[in-house]
Amino acid sequence: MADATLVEAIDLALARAMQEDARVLVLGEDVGRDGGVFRATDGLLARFGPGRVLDTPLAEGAIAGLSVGLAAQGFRPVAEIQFMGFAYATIDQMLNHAARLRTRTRGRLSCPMVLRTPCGGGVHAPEHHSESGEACFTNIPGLRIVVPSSPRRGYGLLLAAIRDPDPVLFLEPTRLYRAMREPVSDDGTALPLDQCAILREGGDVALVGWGAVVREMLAAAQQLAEEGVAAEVIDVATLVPLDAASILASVGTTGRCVICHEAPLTAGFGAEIAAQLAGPGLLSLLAPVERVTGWDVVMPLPRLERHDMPSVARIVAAARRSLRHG
Amino acid sequence: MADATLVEAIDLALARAMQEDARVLVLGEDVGRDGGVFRATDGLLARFGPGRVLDTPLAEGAIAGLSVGLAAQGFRPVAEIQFMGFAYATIDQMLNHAARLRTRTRGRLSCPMVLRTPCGGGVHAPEHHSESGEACFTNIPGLRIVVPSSPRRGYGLLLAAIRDPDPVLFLEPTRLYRAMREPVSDDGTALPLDQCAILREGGDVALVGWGAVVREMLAAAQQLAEEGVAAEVIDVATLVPLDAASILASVGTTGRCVICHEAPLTAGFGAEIAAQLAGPGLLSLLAPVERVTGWDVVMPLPRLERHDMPSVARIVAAARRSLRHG
Amino acid sequence: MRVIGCLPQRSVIWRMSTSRVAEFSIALTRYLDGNGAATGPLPGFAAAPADLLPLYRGMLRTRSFDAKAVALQRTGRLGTFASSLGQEAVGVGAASAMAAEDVLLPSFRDQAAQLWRGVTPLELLLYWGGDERGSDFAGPREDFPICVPVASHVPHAAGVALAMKLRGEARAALCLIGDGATSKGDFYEALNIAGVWRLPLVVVVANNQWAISVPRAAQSAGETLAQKAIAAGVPGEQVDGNDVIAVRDGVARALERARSGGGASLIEALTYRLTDHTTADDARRYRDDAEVTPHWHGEPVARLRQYLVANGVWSREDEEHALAGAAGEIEQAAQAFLATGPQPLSAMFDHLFARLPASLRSQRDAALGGEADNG
Amino acid sequence: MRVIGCLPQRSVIWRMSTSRVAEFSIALTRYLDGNGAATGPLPGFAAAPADLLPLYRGMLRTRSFDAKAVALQRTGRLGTFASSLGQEAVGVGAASAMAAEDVLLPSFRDQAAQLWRGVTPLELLLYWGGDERGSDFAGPREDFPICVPVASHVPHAAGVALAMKLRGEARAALCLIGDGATSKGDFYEALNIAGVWRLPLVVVVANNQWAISVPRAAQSAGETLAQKAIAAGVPGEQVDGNDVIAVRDGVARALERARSGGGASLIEALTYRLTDHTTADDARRYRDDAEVTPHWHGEPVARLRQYLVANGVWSREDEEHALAGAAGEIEQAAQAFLATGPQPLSAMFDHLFARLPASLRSQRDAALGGEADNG
Ligand SMILES: Cc1ncc(C[n+]2csc(CCOP(=O)(O)OP(=O)(O)O)c2C)c(N)n1
Ligand SMILES: Cc1ncc(C[n+]2csc(CCOP(=O)(O)OP(=O)(O)O)c2C)c(N)n1
Ligand SMILES: [Mg+2]
Ligand SMILES: [Mg+2]
Repeated sequence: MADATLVEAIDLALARAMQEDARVLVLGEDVGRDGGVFRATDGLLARFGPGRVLDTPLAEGAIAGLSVGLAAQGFRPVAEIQFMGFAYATIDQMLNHAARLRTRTRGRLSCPMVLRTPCGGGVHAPEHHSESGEACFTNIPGLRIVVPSSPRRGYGLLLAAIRDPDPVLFLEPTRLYRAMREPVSDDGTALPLDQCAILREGGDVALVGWGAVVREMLAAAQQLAEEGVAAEVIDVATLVPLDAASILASVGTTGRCVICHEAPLTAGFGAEIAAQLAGPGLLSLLAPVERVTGWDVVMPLPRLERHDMPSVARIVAAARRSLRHG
Repeated sequence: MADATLVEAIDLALARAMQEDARVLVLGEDVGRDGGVFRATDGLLARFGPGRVLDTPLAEGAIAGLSVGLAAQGFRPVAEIQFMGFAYATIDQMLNHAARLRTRTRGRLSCPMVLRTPCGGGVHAPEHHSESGEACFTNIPGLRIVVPSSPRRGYGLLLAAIRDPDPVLFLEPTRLYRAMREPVSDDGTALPLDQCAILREGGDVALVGWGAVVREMLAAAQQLAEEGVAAEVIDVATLVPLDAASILASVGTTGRCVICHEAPLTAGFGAEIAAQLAGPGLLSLLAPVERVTGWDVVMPLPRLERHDMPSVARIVAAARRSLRHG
Repeated sequence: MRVIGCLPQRSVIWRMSTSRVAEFSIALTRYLDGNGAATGPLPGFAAAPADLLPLYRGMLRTRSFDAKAVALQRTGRLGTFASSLGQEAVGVGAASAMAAEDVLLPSFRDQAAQLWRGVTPLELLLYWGGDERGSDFAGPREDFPICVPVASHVPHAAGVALAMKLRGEARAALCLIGDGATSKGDFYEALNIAGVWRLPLVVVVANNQWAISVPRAAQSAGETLAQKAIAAGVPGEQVDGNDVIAVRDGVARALERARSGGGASLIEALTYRLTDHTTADDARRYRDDAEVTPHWHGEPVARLRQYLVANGVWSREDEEHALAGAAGEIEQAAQAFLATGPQPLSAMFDHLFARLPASLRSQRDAALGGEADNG
Repeated sequence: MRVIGCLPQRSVIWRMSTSRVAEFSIALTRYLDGNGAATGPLPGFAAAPADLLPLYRGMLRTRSFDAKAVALQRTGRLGTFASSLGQEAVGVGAASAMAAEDVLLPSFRDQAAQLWRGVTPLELLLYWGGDERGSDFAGPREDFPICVPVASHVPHAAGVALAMKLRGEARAALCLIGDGATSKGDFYEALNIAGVWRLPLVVVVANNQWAISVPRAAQSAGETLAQKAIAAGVPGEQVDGNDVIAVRDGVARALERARSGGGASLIEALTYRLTDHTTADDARRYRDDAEVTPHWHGEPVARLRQYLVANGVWSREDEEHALAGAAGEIEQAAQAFLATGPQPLSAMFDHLFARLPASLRSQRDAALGGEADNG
């Protein structure tokens, strides 16, 4: 069991999936010789050859569309979109085709594809390279959406996504790619695709989020612990379908919830979680649900970006506000 | 003041806007000679000529992109996308460019464009013609989103959208195009772009929604009235920016809220309204927030579509559930 | 004929620093003229006139289907429908050139090809009647369902072709689109990729001169649509799309090339939409009879019939018999369609994922529970 | 030279039913060879060698800017940056052919053109340093900001051109893209529309042979990228993109045609990216020195210098003086950049809408209030 970064864990999972299933293909811009601009596909071309690892021309819509055709024919394409800012060109294909092929044909054809893309800010990247655009995809029935928060979870979730018989949008927080190492055992074990992960237990307030911001949530929990507050940290991980039950159970205990995400507030996916709490979860709420998110602004260029991103301080402040109630 | 259907009111507003401002252009597929497949641009070509009304080649992404260029140059393009099912190809342009041009250039350039498209089900239309895809756009900062619920509101809101100096996505419920007539006075009066409309007052439960489903909400309110329940009916109308204050004020009185929309439940825009209630609105809630929406399924073809759409019965049932609490 | 891209010959000095680096041309093929007379020797599959009878019957069957579907729509028993009247030779010619194991990716006006491929009239009526079961074809299991969003299936076709190529199969994907579709980025992106990877893909454009109300000339400034192939570095050609022999010949050559490693092609079939865009359209708003009427001359069914009759392999009785046979089959399908009960409401959920996620089970139950309510 | 789209000449019978309906060719223009020697008479603007000095200085200035920007990035004071080393002639040639009132729509590697147009080195450094104020150009107010999403600004350029045409202005839009960008649907859709509407648009492709790690041959099967114009029915041609005279000449002719109602064009400028894709890239992963080194021969700055020196209008002292001058200007800009304080946090909100909606005011206040917190 070697230590790995998230991007190495992604690479490991891809290699494992390709090794165990000849139907798995990797395609995208620069995924071959270059090994992906982040090196998530490093070494795959050398190991599996150009019939399994395909450098595509520069056309995101077609990358998604090609994958639909491949998947319908029995392959398991794993397509890379270089940055989330360029993934919007795939929505038409993902919504109108990938997510519907099984339904449209009453199961005759299906679409077991994975669309991977880095997402999120915090690495001082150029314009359009720091997007958190998951909410453009979360209202698409038939599409799974998964976001890992660590190398180990990246490995297990990506394997699960590739093995899943239906289309999955897999978002990889750029900020986590090289931010940490942890032991990842390359044993082919997948994580469940519709289950939140409770990363830290605590009965006073639930911090709920996904992706890179989980790090700030953990740091906030640590800080709150020092103040004597026990925060539960929930990594939503599989946004769609949402494991609302786990979140409701946690908030059932704490009565307080802080939802965190990098995407803008209004109609961000945090709204769905808050809506679950306002609906089935209402009776357990002791305080207004807090959302600590990107503001409703265009993701700023690097010099201002940290002001748009949920900070430990904002999460702690929200938790404190929550605790002041009831 | 003549009676008009929604589609006629749209046409009136377009003509009025073109008449009063030479910068206003209409473009899209079949908007010229054909007058639009729904006749929303009927007569405009004859009246304003081919320099103001442009039939485009079949390319939705480019229609949006052309509009960005026109708008940056000082025109006020009003682009038609034939059906919402084909509007997803515009998201890349709307998100990465239209909604950002002002921010990106710190106000040097701006993008006063309107993207109109019919939306919603219930008219037994072919596949991909019954979409309610607003949630793919609601998390885009810088983009306004407006949905009228009647001819009169269509007229006033479209005029406001065209006059607004920033980009607006304007969704026209297909089901309402010819469903009713009401007096529309073509006097150039616009409606405010960030204000809900209270269509019926009532202190027991708030029914909140937009677009075509407002009709079912009104019918449900009528039915509830017969049972002695006073329902307030709120037409959200301007989804983004959201007039949360009006909704919170109403629920502050009723303590109960049923949110209605045709789009699928998970991460539909109703979630944002519920989230507002779970946050700032929590203390006034007497019952779990109900959402009556399309299921999380692919919009069915006509033979099943009514089973996916919020019915009066489902809205009434949700209101009753809500009233049973507390 | 216009030469594009070479410099204006202002004076001799320009040419000294300028050289031609590439030349291209586009050809048009036709075997039967508008009166059904052969313009020259016919390709092998058409050598014996009687060998063309299945193609003729296929076109008649399509026309019969279209007529019935329009009638059903007019009487409120079918949804919006797009007739292929006048374009039957494109679908029949293309599909008849395919092998069973090739894969068809049709647009919304391609019932001619689908019927030839073994999609049943009942399945088509179910689909256009608003029932998803119509896309669960019992026959050509790998063929794609009808694509309504224009051109968005061309990338799928490239993906299917890539699958075939990766598996080393001698198969090809055939994608049908309209003239309007050639303005869309998806078409171009997919054809460009198919060019680079030499995919076994044939894209056939049914250029019926209209995209709803937008005429061909307003769709592209190119002299032909076939020349869009040049952008992708693949062969492109025109065929007379009302001459089923020319369509089949062109598509057969392209499929042959595709299956044998020669890569992708684009074929523009020149035809004409003789009727409204769909039953929801009124074509008189944007074109008048004077424009339409001449196009009845040379329409594909009459054209081939003239050839068959002149060559003694078809008679008035054959015609009557064939028409009655087709009408009977279609009528039977219509009855079966009208007799088909609705899907259970749960069908909305049953095919969303291979296995329904837990979170959706409660929705399905609510939907089923509310069925009475909902009605 | 390959002929596409005409039928295989299997036997004489094929030709009888087939006719050519369109022919096209693509030309390449070059005035200076790789050693800076004229291949023939030069166009008017280049008739006197001294008239070329501004172009030369423009290229030097760009190279100086690129070097400084890379150095700033390497020392952590600038974000990811895309150098144009080796491609300076494309931007300088194209921009110098523009009139002030034309509009430039640049990609992310187009500082050469932007600098020529009057965007300041400081503005460029601010942008690449992560400060939106860098796109609020004081000079060319109508020019578009840098477009990072590849090819998505070609439709904007068509829109700008349409605006000019609708107003009856004799102006044109010039859009710069890379070879990779020609695979994208946006490029194609926009060029197709520009063709139909004869828009005053010139699209210049800086074909630097690479799109990150993907070589030109893997991007399209076409012999040239210029032939993509044929798909849109507009003129397309190649120019030697390392010959600033050829670039300016080709673009000037195309702009002239655009402004005088002749419609859109596509120009492919053949050049080479001599450095990494960006500072975040390591080109040795996908191409080796043996591939790169030969391309230093004929690179645009040395090429024009050789011509100028040979014609007696440029000396070693001129060179040293010019280099020092450019370095001084750029250094000053760098200092000003480094001395520029951050925008106020409220700037995130201030330009979102013409007037901030009420619902956003509370967010802005919260953001401002949390500033200390947030830090
Ligand atoms: C992407 C997209 N945009 C718009 C439409 C609406 N629409 C349906 S058919 C059509 C015209 C298609 O023209 P063409 O490709 O020539 O095919 P034809 O109808 O002539 O068979 C349009 C605009 C659509 N289905 N898909
Ligand atoms: C739509 C889109 N996809 C992917 C990227 C990431 N990316 C940035 S530059 C580039 C290659 C561009 O190649 P080319 O068009 O040849 O321009 P060059 O970099 O050579 O100047 C890629 C893939 C992007 N910016 N936009
Ligand atoms: Mg057509
Ligand atoms: Mg390049």
